[in-house]
Amino acid sequence: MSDTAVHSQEPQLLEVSIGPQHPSTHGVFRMNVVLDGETIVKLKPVMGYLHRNHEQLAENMSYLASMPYTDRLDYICSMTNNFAYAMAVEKLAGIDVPERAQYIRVLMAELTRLINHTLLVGFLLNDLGAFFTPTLYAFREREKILDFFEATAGSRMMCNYFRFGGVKADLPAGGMEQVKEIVKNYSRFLDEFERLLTSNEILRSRCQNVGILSKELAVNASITGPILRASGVNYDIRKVDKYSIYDRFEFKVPLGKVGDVYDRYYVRILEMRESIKILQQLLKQMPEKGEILSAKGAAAAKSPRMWKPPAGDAYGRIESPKGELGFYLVSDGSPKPYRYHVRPPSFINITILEDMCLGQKVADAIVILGSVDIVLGEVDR
Amino acid sequence: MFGFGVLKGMSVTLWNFILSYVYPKKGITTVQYPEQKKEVEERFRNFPFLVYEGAPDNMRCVACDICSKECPPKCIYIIPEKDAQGRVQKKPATFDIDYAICMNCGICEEVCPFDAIFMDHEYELAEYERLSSLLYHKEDLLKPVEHFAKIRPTDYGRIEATRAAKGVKGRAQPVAGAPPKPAETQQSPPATS
Amino acid sequence: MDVLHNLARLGFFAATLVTLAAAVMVVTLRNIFHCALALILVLLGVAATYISLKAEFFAVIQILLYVGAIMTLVIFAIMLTSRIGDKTVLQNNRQGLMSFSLLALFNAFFIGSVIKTSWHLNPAAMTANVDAGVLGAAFMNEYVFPFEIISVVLIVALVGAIILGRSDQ
Amino acid sequence: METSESIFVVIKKAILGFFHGFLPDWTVVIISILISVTAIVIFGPVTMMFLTWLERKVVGRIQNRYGPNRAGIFGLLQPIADGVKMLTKEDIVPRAADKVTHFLAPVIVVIPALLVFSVLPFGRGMAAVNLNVGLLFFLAVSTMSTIAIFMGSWGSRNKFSLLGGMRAVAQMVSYEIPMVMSVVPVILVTGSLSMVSIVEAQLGGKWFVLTPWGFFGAIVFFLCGVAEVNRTPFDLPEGESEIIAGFHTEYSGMKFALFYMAEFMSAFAIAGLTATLFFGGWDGPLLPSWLWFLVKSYAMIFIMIWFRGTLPRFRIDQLMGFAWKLLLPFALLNIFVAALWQMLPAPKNLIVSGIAEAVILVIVFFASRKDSPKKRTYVFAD
Repeated sequence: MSDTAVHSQEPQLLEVSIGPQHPSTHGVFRMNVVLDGETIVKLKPVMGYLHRNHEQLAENMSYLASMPYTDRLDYICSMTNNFAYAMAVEKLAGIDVPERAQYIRVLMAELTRLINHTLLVGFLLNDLGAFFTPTLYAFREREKILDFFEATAGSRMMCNYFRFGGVKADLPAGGMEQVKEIVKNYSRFLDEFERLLTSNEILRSRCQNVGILSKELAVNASITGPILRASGVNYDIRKVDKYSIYDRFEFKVPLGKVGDVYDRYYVRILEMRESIKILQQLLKQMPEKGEILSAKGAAAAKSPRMWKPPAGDAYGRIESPKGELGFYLVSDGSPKPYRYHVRPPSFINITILEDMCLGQKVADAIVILGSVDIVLGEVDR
Repeated sequence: MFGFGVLKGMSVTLWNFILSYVYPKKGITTVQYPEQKKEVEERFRNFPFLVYEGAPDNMRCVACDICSKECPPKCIYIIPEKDAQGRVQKKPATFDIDYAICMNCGICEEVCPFDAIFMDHEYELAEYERLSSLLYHKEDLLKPVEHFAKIRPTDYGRIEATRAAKGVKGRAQPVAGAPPKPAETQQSPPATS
Repeated sequence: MDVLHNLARLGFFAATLVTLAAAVMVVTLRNIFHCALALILVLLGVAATYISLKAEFFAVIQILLYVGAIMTLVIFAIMLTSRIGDKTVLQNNRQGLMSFSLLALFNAFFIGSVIKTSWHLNPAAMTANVDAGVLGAAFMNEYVFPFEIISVVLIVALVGAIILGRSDQ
Repeated sequence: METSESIFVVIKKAILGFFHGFLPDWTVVIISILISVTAIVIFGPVTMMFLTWLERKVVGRIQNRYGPNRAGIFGLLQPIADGVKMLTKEDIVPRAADKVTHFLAPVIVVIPALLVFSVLPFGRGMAAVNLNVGLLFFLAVSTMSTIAIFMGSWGSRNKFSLLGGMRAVAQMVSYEIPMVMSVVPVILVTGSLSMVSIVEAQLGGKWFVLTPWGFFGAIVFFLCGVAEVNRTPFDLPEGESEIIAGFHTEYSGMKFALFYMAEFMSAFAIAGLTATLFFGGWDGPLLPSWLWFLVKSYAMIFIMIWFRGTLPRFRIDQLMGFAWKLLLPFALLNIFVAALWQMLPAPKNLIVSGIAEAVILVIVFFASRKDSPKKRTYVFAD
């Protein structure tokens, strides 16, 4: 037993280790839970099973070479990981991004948000005990977006699509039509999804008033993303930073009132609807043609090992589907970053797991974990 | 009242159940893999291959070692050919890619100044043994440029156009005579990596 | 049909034997969970005895109440009570011999009196088909008062259990 | 028509007649018993195999998939392939397990699942035993599976198994009560506990489900039945997302298959019982009686699978609340409505009991409003 194991004191308590090989820990994650009957009296998350040395690896290779590695952080939303990393490097080296590339970036980021939230709802329902139906409906729709990613970036999940100062390639012929089709059908799919789920009494009674996260705790624990907004804090980096071209779109930030699992579920559904609004505006505004990679960026992409940003540091952050995803880079003027740090939203959001789970049933802990939306690739890095 | 939401959800599943029979095109998303295969997109990238023109001996690669140094997981291993005097030739003697390590990022293709390495569409590469059978040697990697033209016609057209503009015609003559590209000033391989 | 009759008798004796054997197991097995399982076997054996005496209704009620409800709760209690199921308990002590001889004496006396008593057999009752309907009617007409008293007692027990169970307040 | 109607009865009689020629009487009785037993022992596992296929197929279609379609035509041989796989798997017994209990549990769990088939009337004259307490027998025997689940969960010395076992028992004890209560109206109206006479009381389309009390009684009974056999949305004892596989976490190979078999056979038994009690059993026009029984049972099975394809799982306290706060009062009031129905003369009773049922529904609606989850509103910030 490692030193992180929880030792129960009283004989009545049952000590259970949920994970790392457990059907619903979303990867190799372990929760050491002490149960009184089925009620949780203590919970300790154990992480690190999937640690891959991401930051140290990045400090030993060129800036661009860690771009494909960022795909593998949160492997569901590789596009937004690319986005945040590219932003950090652009800030560091002072690279501008051409107009059309900005639009493509936001397009990819919002499509990624759709993928992530749809999948999350599917997996959450799996944790709730539904027999894969919502998950497979989510996969069905995600497939269409992944097809578009494949046509554009060349890969379905590990896109490696963003470059410093733009993106790797322009949309393919017919790509625009593909996106328009996706955006047009997505809200119809969301309606179907909601008909299946939102009014379902079992889902509601399983989710409402479960795992309540108070506003104060959420802010103190530096929680970000939909979880924070479900607790009623109006903080969305797309609105706060107005990075990229998010100031050109009209969209709202849905906020929950209670901060329980149901709010976290529904805020995500509403965010998807807002994302669809952004995409609709974006498709109207997007310039037909244009540069997709600035000249400075092209130089960096053509010979990454030779490319040296000026010495200094930069922190680039975006509102990834899971929360604030930030990359902090320190450059000493060499082709490799001196310090490379990731602020992974999953990892920071998982820290409040015990606070949300105490006093709940063991079945709730699984659901709460599902509603936090972690990807172990990002938690353990 | 308890139950109507459940019934609503059940109507959705029933609808999908019926749809899968009456209109399988929309109601069923399965691709029955070994018989049916999904068309991969043109830009789909999986594992790299080497391009040759005409005969396998006439490969574009000049063993400049850029790809092997840029490769993030360092899965490419190159030894240039040497002539009898021990002088380095612009041709690889050994060109190995460990497909077990390669992570399909496509950076080798992007950085190659000689358009010699491209990402393939081949994805059925399952092997029973993972050490030697996934280590692809030069002979396994070499494919004709026509193969590239077939799988990625758009990219082929674009690349051939730029090559023609720069006056590079295959590799009948060593590329040393070709005018350097704009970015090539930075590309001379450094002594240290 | 004689053979069938004998087979039925054989069934009766087999059920009795199983019941007795399981009863011995209840008091001799070390693990309390195993004891509970043996007790279930006892109750099932009794139910089988009922069936061989053509009292299907009682047999079924026996299974429904004793096996289905009471023993389930007993096992539940065993599992909930500080892992008592994990322990092996030595069930006999030094007074075994004395209690055994006392019991044997009592049983000899008891069996002797059973054999010596001349039982008044009512032939009508032997052949009467007592099914659920007759029983129900009897409960609701003739024996309605004791039936209701039992109900009151049960409700008192229920309320008491709930009050005892609310220990945290 | 006539031969297809009673084909199984005729076959059995023919076999018996054949043996009657040269064997003594008592052997014929034993052979008759053996034939019935063999029929059930074959029917149970075959049903289970078919149900596994059916479930995977239906859930697959619900999820826009084909379901199994590789082994044989329509994948019908899939259960056999699964069986071969199960048989060849390693039989793992945890080191700390209580060997005897661990071994006995999967064996015992199958027994009640097979026993309950003996009182189900599969068709006209096709009940293996026409027990005059058939219904009670069914309920009593099906409670015994709890013991087996308990043995399995305790015997494997696994905390998840233990949690699953505790859940199973709490659930089964709770759902037994509304289940029995929802059956009482049927007994009240037919005045018999025998399955055969319950079906006979419904002959000619007078199915109980068409009466006000029968309709709601059927719903309550079916829901309790689904809970009894641990199927979604009441599959807490084996809730795979929470406690891995519940009481059969530590079972593999054929032992696991036996648990699986028991679950599916009891599911079919519950479906058959619902059909018998409320949907007229084997009663129906044109088709032979046994076919009607199968059609009705499979309709119930389809609903179970449909539940599985749609619904998430309850939590343990909600499960208890559902049984004690909703189903039990409802079942109790339903007895009252059935009594009204039985007491009043024919045309009046439909109206009166219909009104009574409606009043009960309204009461339940208002009573459950406090507990039932709310719709929420959300703020949209800029």
